[in-house]
Amino acid sequence: MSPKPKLAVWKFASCDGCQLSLLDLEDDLLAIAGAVEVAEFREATSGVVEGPYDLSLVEGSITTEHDAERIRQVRAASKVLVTIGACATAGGVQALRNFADVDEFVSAVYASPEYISTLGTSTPIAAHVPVDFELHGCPINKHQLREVVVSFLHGRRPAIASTSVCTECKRRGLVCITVAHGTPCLGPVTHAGCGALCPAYNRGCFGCFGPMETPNTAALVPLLRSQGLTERGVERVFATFNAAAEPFREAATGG
Amino acid sequence: MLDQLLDELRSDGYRVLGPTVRDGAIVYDDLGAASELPIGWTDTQDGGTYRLERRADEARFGYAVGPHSWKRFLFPSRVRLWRAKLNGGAPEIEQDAPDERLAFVGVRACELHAIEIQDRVFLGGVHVDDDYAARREDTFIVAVNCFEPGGTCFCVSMDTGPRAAGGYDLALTEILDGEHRFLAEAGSATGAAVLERLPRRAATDADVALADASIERAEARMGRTMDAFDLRGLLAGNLEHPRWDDVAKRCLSCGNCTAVCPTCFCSAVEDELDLGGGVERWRVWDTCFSLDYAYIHGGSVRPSARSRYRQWMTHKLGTWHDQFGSSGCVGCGRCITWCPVGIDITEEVAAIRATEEVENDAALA
Amino acid sequence: MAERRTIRTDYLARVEGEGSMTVVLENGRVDHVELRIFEPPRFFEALLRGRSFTEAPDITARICGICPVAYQTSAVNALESLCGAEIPEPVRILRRLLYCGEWIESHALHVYMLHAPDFLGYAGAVELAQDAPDIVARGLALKKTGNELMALVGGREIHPINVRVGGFYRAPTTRELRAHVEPLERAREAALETVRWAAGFEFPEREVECDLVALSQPGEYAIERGRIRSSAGLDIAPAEYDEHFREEHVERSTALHSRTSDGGVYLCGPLARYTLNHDALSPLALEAAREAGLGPTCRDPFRSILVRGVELVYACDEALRLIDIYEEPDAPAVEVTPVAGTGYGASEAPRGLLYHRYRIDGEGTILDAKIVPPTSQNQDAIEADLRDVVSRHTHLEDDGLRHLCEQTIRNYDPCISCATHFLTLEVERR
Amino acid sequence: MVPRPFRVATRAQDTADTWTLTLEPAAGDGPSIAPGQFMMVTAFGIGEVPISVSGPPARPGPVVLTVRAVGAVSRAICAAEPGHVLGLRGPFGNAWPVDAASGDILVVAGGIGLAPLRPVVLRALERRTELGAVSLVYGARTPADLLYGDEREEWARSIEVAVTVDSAGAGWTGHVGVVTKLLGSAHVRHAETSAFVCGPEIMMRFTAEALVEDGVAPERIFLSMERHMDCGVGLCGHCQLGPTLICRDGPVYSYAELAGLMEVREL
Ligand SMILES: Cc1cc2nc3c(=O)[nH]c(=O)nc-3n(C[C@H](O)[C@H](O)[C@H](O)COP(=O)(O)OP(=O)(O)OC[C@H]3O[C@@H](n4cnc5c(N)ncnc54)[C@H](O)[C@@H]3O)c2cc1C
Ligand code: SF4
Ligand code: SF4
Ligand code: SF4
Repeated sequence: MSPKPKLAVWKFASCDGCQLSLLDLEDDLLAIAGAVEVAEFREATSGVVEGPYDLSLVEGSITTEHDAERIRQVRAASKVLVTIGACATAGGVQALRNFADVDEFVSAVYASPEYISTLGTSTPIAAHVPVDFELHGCPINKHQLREVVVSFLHGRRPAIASTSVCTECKRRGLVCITVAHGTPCLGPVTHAGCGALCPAYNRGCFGCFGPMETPNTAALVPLLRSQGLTERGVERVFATFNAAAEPFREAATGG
Repeated sequence: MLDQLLDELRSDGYRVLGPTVRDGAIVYDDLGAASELPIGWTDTQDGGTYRLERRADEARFGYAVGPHSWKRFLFPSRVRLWRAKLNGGAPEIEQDAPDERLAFVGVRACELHAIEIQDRVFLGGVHVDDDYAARREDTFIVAVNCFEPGGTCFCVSMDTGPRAAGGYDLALTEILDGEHRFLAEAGSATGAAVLERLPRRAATDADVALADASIERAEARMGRTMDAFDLRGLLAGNLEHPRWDDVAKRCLSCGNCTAVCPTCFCSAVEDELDLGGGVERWRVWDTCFSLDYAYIHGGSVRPSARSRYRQWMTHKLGTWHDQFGSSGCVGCGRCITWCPVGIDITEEVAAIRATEEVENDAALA
Repeated sequence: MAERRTIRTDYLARVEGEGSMTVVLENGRVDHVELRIFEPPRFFEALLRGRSFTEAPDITARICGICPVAYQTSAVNALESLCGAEIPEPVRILRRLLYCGEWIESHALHVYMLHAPDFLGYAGAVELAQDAPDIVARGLALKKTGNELMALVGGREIHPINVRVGGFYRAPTTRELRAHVEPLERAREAALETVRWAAGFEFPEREVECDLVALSQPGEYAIERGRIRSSAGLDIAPAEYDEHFREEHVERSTALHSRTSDGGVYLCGPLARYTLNHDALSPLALEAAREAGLGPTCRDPFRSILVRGVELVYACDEALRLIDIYEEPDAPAVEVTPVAGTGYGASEAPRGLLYHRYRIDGEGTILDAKIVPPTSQNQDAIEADLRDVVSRHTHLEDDGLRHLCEQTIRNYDPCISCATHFLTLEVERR
Repeated sequence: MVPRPFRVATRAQDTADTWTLTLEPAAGDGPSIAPGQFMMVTAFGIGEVPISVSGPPARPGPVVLTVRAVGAVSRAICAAEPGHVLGLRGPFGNAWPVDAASGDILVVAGGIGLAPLRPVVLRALERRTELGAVSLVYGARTPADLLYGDEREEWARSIEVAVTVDSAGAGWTGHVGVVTKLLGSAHVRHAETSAFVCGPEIMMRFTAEALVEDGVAPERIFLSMERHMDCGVGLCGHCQLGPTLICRDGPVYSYAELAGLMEVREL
């Protein structure tokens, strides 16, 4: 029998939520753990196995020189590298610093800012090393994570659509809250994956899965405005969890 | 009478489905009792907006159509086609066969046409869609004639309504003048047999006149119109019309129009794999607005929003004729209402026709 | 000759987030203990400035994927109290229910996947599962019950989307909630078994002496609201927190440390909650505690696994009670109009007290924010405990000492993601 | 819609990325396949893709497929060792009207496009005495990408075979350049020629245009079109090309039907 493929989970600047999604796969966790050798997953085990790794899941964004170097090492040791979550794919909520003065940010949080060394930016993994697949979401959908892991173990393309949240909303048979209630919703420009969660809870999508494959934010913004979002409101809603994703950044900054 | 109808259908083994109010819209779902119908509700619709409003009366069917269509039950958004266990040898493949008998209550004339169109797509060719065929078999259809057309309806233009002209087992017309009652017509032997078992009296000429008048009034109150003359030719001749660029700027490529359209039938398959060697193939709704839809190795055949919108509209109104011998549009207006930015197929056609006419006029002069 | 030993763990495993530990021993005496957090800073307080107060629950949830409900709850508590919003009882019940879901999920995760392997000598739950699949399956089933409850009430387990200032976007129906009764009853049984199972572990005798701080609320085991009380007799409203506690920034760490205003070290979390609110536990939880040999107070960090087990029983019990009394509200939320001023909010995250403070203007724009998570409050207490544990076990070989140190740290279930605003064990023996 | 299990009987590597498999039904008889038809091929758990039949036409028997590994599914098919089970549905689509052709036959193939044309060549060889000139013009990216080496030499004894590559390495003495450049070298009488063309869409378009210019009737130029396909039987909608569904009405069309459609960008 050939040795089991080695799975590694890496963390950079993040909230741990996306890697927790792996542990949240309660029904499949032991089967996955049986199919792979968990070579590196600090949140779950103190056991560590040397690389190279067949599949690396990377959570978090790059915010320090040290991490910029570490991701290069991870890449070098990984056959397939998949980024998981908005931090790793688009810089995350911490990328809001990219639009602000970091020194000022540091002093706002830390009483002795001189102790903190940090890059002025929070950047996605793909800005540093080649990435084989990006799984979107803040946080990612655990069933999609399972699909990604199983797919890469079998050398296939994960069945993960990059269409709009609307496609999932309609497949679920939900009533469109934008059309039927006038609620501002980012669904038409947001990447599918959550299963249209917010509309199902009577809330407009706020874009936590980042931009869909062909986002026409310019066509959506006037609608959002007419539904009562202020200019500042539009700016905020695009500049939250995927602020550094280009189409959302453009929509937030008005061009 | 409606409750008896629902009971009779259930006792005949049907799963009864019909309109009900949920989340601010009239949707199609399981119907337990006539009291779950949208009694006293109507809808107001326009490009990108839909609102429920109270009616002055207690009409059960005093609305046009909502976000759902019956395709939700005949062509569900996600069905498992088969499953297999891989065990080294030849996999044992098991096919799922839906065996529910469905009864639809409250089917509109345009929807009857939409079902007929999907019948042609899924059942009319050399290869038949097994799943659709199984669901469609023995469907019992209770049509209800429209007397309150929506702001985006144009069935008159498409010659698909508002009167149900066939394809039903029972057709009802709701009469609100005086005593609340329904004029019922059987359209099939099964329909007639069910009608036999319902409390009823013979319709008077006055009843028929009232029913006819309500339908005629509806005919005159269409929210939209579309000049349907030779749409096939018009669109085939205007594949490079500047209007496609214009609409591409407004179109979100979100795919809502294809999902709400009662005739859109495109699907993709997704293979699922578990770690225990189980494989399943699922069929899911697809949309011609996605990049994967036209993906062949190397990239999408239709990378621009312009070409994707053009594909949708020219298919719906034009090439559907070539492929399936009819229009793919029944004038229900859903794509107009449920497009978040209100792109209006009737307006897009009019815009193309207008400039085309200018060209023709110029040619004549 | 001076003997110097350094014991270090570069990456602490089975804690949430990234940190390291260094212990330096000189001639067999502890010279220096250090818990380092090198999780890169994410500047939440700064990026909240200029945002709308309505965004606070969504944004602060992203501080921690393990306890997002805690962040959302402390945020809405602070903002609602400032704006004078009256939260209807059914909405409060839903909040507490959602929070019970998070306690169940988080405690099951810590007990089974992070903490128990230490007592049983495994690297992790995956390794444990090879020898004791039924036990790990029980832990996963418990965890799943908590997750499913969060997924219903909150929309999803991680970063729920249904929480808003004023209530929820959609209130679940009684029928939807009833579907969770049976799984919760099974989970309660599993929680009781968890306590019995863990009671059989070997516990070194340990007591921490510092002040214990937790929320208390008359008539209930405080979770989503309460006054801040301590074992030393403090009893204050969350609005008075800043007068009694302060945060210090320590070099070597991106986390801030908290102390009482007179410089005292304190501990929050399960031990504090149990010791301060023991009597408010449900009869079944009290019974489980008694059976496990716990008295009315518990100051033993190793036995925190029993306390978490008891809290698991309680959270299941409480969730069942809440479902039973729930009536669908007329509206899922109340309208909240922003009021200029400063709002204070606290709640009991699975790891302990989580304090939020916001200053907003009349438009609802956040002018500044302060967030004090449990791990930064506990960091000094953890270091003190570590120092004490090491000084009592200097005879151990480096490996044994390192394991003991790591376990000492894991006793506290530190959440480094939260604390960034923690740790490699380095033991240096000189 | 349910794939039928077939067992890989033989697997041979043609080029660095292309393999030819013969498949036998796990139970029962094999299908009868017309030249140009395709099968929907399932690599279980990976996916399903359309693949033309490259084996001899019309005889019930093993199914021969020549597959280039470009993505997950095609890679999995190419990796299927003898004994491995794949799922097949089909055959689907229409056929090259090779039996209807009289006079001369010109076969123009680009890259993997030779696979669906192999049955045409084989059929033409069977009908060799009834036909006039038969000529194959075949282009590939590099000499290493050329398919069916030994077999082509066999063919060259009965028909004219001209081969070109886009870029040659050392040791290549043959033609270099795109296929269209070699069309003129085929000894066929254009007015009496039926042409069968398969390759990348752009290559087919230029070839057809050049042949029309040379006097081949558009009605007698046949192209095999390619689009995304999920069902292969006209039900999933993906393979639309304007008014036609390629899996149902094609994949083989005359250039007379296609010329207008091929001109429209992104149709
Ligand atoms: C009628 C017809 C006959 C064909 N005959 C052959 C043949 O004889 N030999 C051969 O090697 N190839 C043939 N192809 C092309 C072959 O189908 C694609 O190379 C294959 O689908 C690629 O799938 P993949 O998953 O390996 O690649 P990926 O690039 O990963 O494709 C992803 C998915 O996109 C779709 N897709 C990608 N490329 C194509 C394509 N060209 N056509 C249709 N769907 C596509 C499939 O659904 C596929 O699973 C034929 C295509 C058609 C339409
Ligand atoms: S509710 Fe939002 S996601 Fe759903 S269809 Fe409407 S716009 Fe799209
Ligand atoms: S609907 Fe939008 S904001 Fe809500 S979970 Fe989905 S992607 Fe995130
Ligand atoms: S194209 Fe629009 S109007 Fe026509 S049937 Fe479809 S949804 Fe209705």
